[in-house]
Amino acid sequence: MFDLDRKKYPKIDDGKANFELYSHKYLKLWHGPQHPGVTGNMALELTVSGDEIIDLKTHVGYLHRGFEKLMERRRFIQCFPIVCRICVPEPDTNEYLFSAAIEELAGIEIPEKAIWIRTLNLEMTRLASYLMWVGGQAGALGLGAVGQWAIAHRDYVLDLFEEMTGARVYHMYMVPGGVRGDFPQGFVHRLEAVLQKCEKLIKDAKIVMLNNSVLQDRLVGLGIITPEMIDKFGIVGPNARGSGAKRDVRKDNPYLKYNELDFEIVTETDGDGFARLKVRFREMSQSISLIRQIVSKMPKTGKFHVKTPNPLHWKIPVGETYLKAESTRGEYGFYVATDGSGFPRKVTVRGPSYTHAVSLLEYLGVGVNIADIAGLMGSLHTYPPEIER
Amino acid sequence: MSLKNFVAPFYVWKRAFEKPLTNTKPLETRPGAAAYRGFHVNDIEKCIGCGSCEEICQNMSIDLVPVDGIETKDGDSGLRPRIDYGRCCWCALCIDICPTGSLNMTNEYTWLEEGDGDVDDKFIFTPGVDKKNWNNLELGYKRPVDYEILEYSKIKMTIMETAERSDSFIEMVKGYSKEEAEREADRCVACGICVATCPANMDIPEYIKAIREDDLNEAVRLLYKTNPFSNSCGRICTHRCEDACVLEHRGESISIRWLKRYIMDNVSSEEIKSSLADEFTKNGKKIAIIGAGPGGLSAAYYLAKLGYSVTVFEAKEKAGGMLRYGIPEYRLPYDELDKDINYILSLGVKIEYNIRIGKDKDFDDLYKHFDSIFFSIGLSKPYSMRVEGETLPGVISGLKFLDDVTMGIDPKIGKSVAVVGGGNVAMDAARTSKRFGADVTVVYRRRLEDMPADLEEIVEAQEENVEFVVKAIPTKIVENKGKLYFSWNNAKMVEQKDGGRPKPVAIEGDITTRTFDTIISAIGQAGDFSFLPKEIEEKLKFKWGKVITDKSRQTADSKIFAGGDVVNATADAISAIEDGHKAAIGIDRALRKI
Amino acid sequence: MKEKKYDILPNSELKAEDRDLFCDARPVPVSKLNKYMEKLVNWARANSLWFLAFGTGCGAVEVRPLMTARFDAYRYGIAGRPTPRQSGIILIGGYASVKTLKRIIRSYEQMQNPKFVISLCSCSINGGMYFDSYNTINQIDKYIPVDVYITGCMPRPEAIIAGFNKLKDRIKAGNAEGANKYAENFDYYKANQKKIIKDWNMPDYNW
Amino acid sequence: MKTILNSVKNIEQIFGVLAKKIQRPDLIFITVEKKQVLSVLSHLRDIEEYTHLVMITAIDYLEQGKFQILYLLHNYKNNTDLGVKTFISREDAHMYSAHHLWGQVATYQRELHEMFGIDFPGSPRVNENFALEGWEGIPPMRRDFDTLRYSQETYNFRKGRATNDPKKYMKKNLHKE
Repeated sequence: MFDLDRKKYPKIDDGKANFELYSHKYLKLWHGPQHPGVTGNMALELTVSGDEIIDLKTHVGYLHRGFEKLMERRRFIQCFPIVCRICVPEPDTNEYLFSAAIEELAGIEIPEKAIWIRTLNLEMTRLASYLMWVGGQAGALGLGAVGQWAIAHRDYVLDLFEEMTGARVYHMYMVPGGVRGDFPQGFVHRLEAVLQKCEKLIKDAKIVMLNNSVLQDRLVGLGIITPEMIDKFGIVGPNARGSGAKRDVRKDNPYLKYNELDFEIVTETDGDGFARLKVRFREMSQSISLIRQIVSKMPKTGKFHVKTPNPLHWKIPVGETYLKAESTRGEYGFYVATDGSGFPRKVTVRGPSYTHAVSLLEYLGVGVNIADIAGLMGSLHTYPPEIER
Repeated sequence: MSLKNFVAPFYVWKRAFEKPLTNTKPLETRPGAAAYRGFHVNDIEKCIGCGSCEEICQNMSIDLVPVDGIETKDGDSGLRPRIDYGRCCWCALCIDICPTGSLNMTNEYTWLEEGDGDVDDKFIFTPGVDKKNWNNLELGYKRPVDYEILEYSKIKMTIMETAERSDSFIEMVKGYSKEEAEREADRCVACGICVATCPANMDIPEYIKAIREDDLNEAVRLLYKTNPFSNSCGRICTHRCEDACVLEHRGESISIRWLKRYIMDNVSSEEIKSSLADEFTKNGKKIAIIGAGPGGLSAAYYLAKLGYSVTVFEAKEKAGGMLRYGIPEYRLPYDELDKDINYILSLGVKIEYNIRIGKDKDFDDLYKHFDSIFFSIGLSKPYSMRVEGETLPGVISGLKFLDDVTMGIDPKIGKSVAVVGGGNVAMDAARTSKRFGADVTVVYRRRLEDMPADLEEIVEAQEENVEFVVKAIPTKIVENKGKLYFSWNNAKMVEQKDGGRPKPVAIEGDITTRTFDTIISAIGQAGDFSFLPKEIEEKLKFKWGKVITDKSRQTADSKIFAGGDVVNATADAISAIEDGHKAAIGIDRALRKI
Repeated sequence: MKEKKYDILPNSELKAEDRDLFCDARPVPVSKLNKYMEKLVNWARANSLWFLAFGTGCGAVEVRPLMTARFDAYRYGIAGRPTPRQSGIILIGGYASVKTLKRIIRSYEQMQNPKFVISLCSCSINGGMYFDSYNTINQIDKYIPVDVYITGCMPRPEAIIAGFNKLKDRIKAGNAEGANKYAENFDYYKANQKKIIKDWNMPDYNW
Repeated sequence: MKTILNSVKNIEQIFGVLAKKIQRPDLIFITVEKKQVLSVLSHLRDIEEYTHLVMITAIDYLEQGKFQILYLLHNYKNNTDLGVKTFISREDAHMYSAHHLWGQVATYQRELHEMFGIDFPGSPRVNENFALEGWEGIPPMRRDFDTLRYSQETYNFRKGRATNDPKKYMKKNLHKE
């Protein structure tokens, strides 16, 4: 339906392009795993003709640790430290989804305050993850300075996390039953200070990036996702919203406290890398506004944790569920099945990058200039560890 | 391309005039946040080596290792956690679960090692033992207040209301329901610290696990492995295991005793029989046992299982010893005791009632006709108060009083009763008197906290309106017109110079006299060894009125074994049961000569 | 000069046509220069710690802040390089899956002498939280020689800088001999590596 | 607007449903026969507006000798999730390929083939490696594969570590026989 004009490309058998590499018309190039332009640790096997990519294969598995297998032999409480490792820059979504799935299966209701803290945590991590992404996207397109700013500002958010949860990167804060601690004193003021810094940064970065003619030239028209492709490839999150799809789990299937917060789904209609950049910039600002709303609406006192059965021999009856949340890359889902024993029967993680970085990137990458492939990867916002788990 | 888009990137230069974000050089040492999950510290004095941290660690990064200077003792395994930082993920689950609260984290985060040689001995340390530069840091992750992943309070046991129970002999403790028992069993961390403290070494974590898994038949098997009196122990055991429980350090221990009772309450005699399925072949050897108390019958049970023909000689008309005659019915109903005894009898154990050795039958007779003798006769000779007037008709001994009540003889007590003593017998006597409608006063030499009786007995007695007079040394009893005038000298506690427990010393002239109808003396009792023939009594060794035995409960005469209150210092049912079990194994070994 | 004789590498896993592309001489330990020269050289080496920007595991996420405005490791002569040919240090970012280990070895061997290895995170010391995973190795020093270990999950940027400083000290003291150790115990390392990596379609040593 | 219950009812009438579980008002799992799966998926996608394939995953029910394959679909019109499950035999593990329905299916099937050893004849590149490289032996996500044992046999563990069970240790030290 929307296959490219493949006349100038080689024949495809069984999904594989047939190249005569010794014809000297084609060259095989490895982009990664050891390449600064690749986010995380993955590889693209490019076949190029001149500097145009005519075939692209994604190689993943460099970070494969077999989480789903490891969780089968860990008790329910022992899984929560491990799930956050599935996505390094945005661990809290995993923590939330796993805890919430366990709570649903075990029939536990968590206190009001814990729900609010979780919501706040998710928005903060969204901000941190977007800041890291801005750095990556700008760096991939030669704007090193924005990367410096963004990562340094992300560090301020990490400082907040450190104060709140006790760790910088892997927070391990949300446990089945609530969260592991209350706010420290004066946290809200420090949060506000960081938000103001970030607002300033977003303003600056917008000027530098959105009004930048070089960047515009490179991103406009790069990796166009048409509306028909969205369902065909299962595209979610900002990548879908950049093509005009009004889809956001926070609105569609509200979880935690998102139905009490005031925000609109951000969409752009161009469907190219530049539109996605704009979507993400607007979502960063939105995230800041959400954090402020959460802080003002949050109850000041109350319990933050409800007691769960003894974790050493906690058994959960047979059941299965699927829970999802909106991460920075889109719909993030946990499918958890239990079999009445003290261990999960199966946990499957649905990372949005799974489709974005493999089938979609393999499709979009064809026809792109070699120099732009890092920018394309950036604009799809892929994190390899959630592909291979 | 508009000019604006061309110029915009140079906006970056604006930052050149701002204060840099950079931390100063040399890099300022930025300590971790106040609740940072950094390196571990352990207060090894507080730690008891329960291994909960090891159990919950998903990385298998914690080992329990012996540490110099830490002795294994009751309630402390003598092991301490050693952490492998080649495994740790700093999730702090070990800190959350630590039942004593000894394990914590600091906000230190830098530990470097040079990579020469093997890495095998690097990044592995015992917190609190090995010297580390973060040992004295204050900040760091501690388990937040209000955040507990273990349940530290007991499931409340339903106990009969005070008003209802103080004149009734119906069992006052109702027992757990299935749901309550499972919830209580769920609190257990299965560390096994309690096992060594239990005199009988019962497999406590395992039978609690069986309750959780609702496999009561397995639980019964586990109970009978070390204790054939589980039904009774589930009610009246002194439960020293609960004092050793790890949860006791920050909350309330597991109600191990009630859980045992729950098991026995919920299996019928037939189920016990079928789940134990005791099978044995007779080996033709004969054993005599003197005294059908918990010690004697426990020995009888295990000997019968080993194939011996066992004959038990009992002076009284029913079996059970102190469990029947010493413990009132509201604590241990006779039906429940009979359930235990009947199972033992069903294995072919013979009991000859109303035979008092030394009187109705000669000890020498047994010595000649049986391959081995085990005696567990209990303490039946009450101590004298050594006060004037203690032989008066209204003054009776606690043991005699409880005996009479059990046998259905009217104990003939009056409206007001004084009980002298602070042990369990005194409590039982006081509360039993209460149930006969008397006003009861307990008179004790020392303070309330010095009383050897179980705390809950004292509390329950207080609830039942038993009056306690403490620091009172009885001086004399005078009878006048059917009333007893009981005088005691008020005392003060004097600290001992050698650090011994404080001693009551009479305050000169401070004497209180009150009138009572009956005075029950329950200040302790001694063993009565008059049944032993002279030459044997000389052969056996005694110390402080107790028989000295070796580990297998063998006395100085290789054919005679002894156990129960006449041997052990603790003088409670569970110790007697253990003595019976050990003696059975000892007798078997001695007779089979292995 | 008389030509030194090297043992010949088998390169047996390579296709015949590829075998010509790679050198088949074994690596040799580099002998020290004279005392003062060596000191001077070590001083220079210690102040240009260029590491390979290869995020092998999750520990690499803390390298990113290290290189940006707040910690600004460039001040200390620490810089990330995109290619192994320009780098002197390889950072092992925690766990290494079997697939990544192959790339680590290849990158390490491609690096020029003097070269050093810094291992981040607990995973590379004894498996960390993936000790029971079927796809991650447990002890990195069985496959390449490590000069400095930094524990933590993950180590903070400050700890990483401290690790670099430790390496600096080692280099200055002339103790960072990882590359020589690799050359001396070449067969040991190769045997361990080949035990893990099943499809070994790369040269035995990759200059 | 169609509700999820309507859609499930339609599936029941047209194809037949072996089991149904309403987990939440917006999440239902249905089990259908193996040979019906592709028809059910097409029907859901084209007629019931379950246009978004969320994921495909499998569970190894070793005890029953079965694999469960789950296709999770999402409907953006009424924002509901519908899980379509089917069971296939463990010995002869193969499933019909659905790669023509969605673009990402081939990747999922490649992963399932590698991790569970379930074959999807006709799926593009299904035999290629996905996350593993040079894997030998039983596929790792199968239940009978013991990952700890594999790790102990294949990779090095730190030497010199030994632990004590408090219960046994105390028995040994306090109750010497």
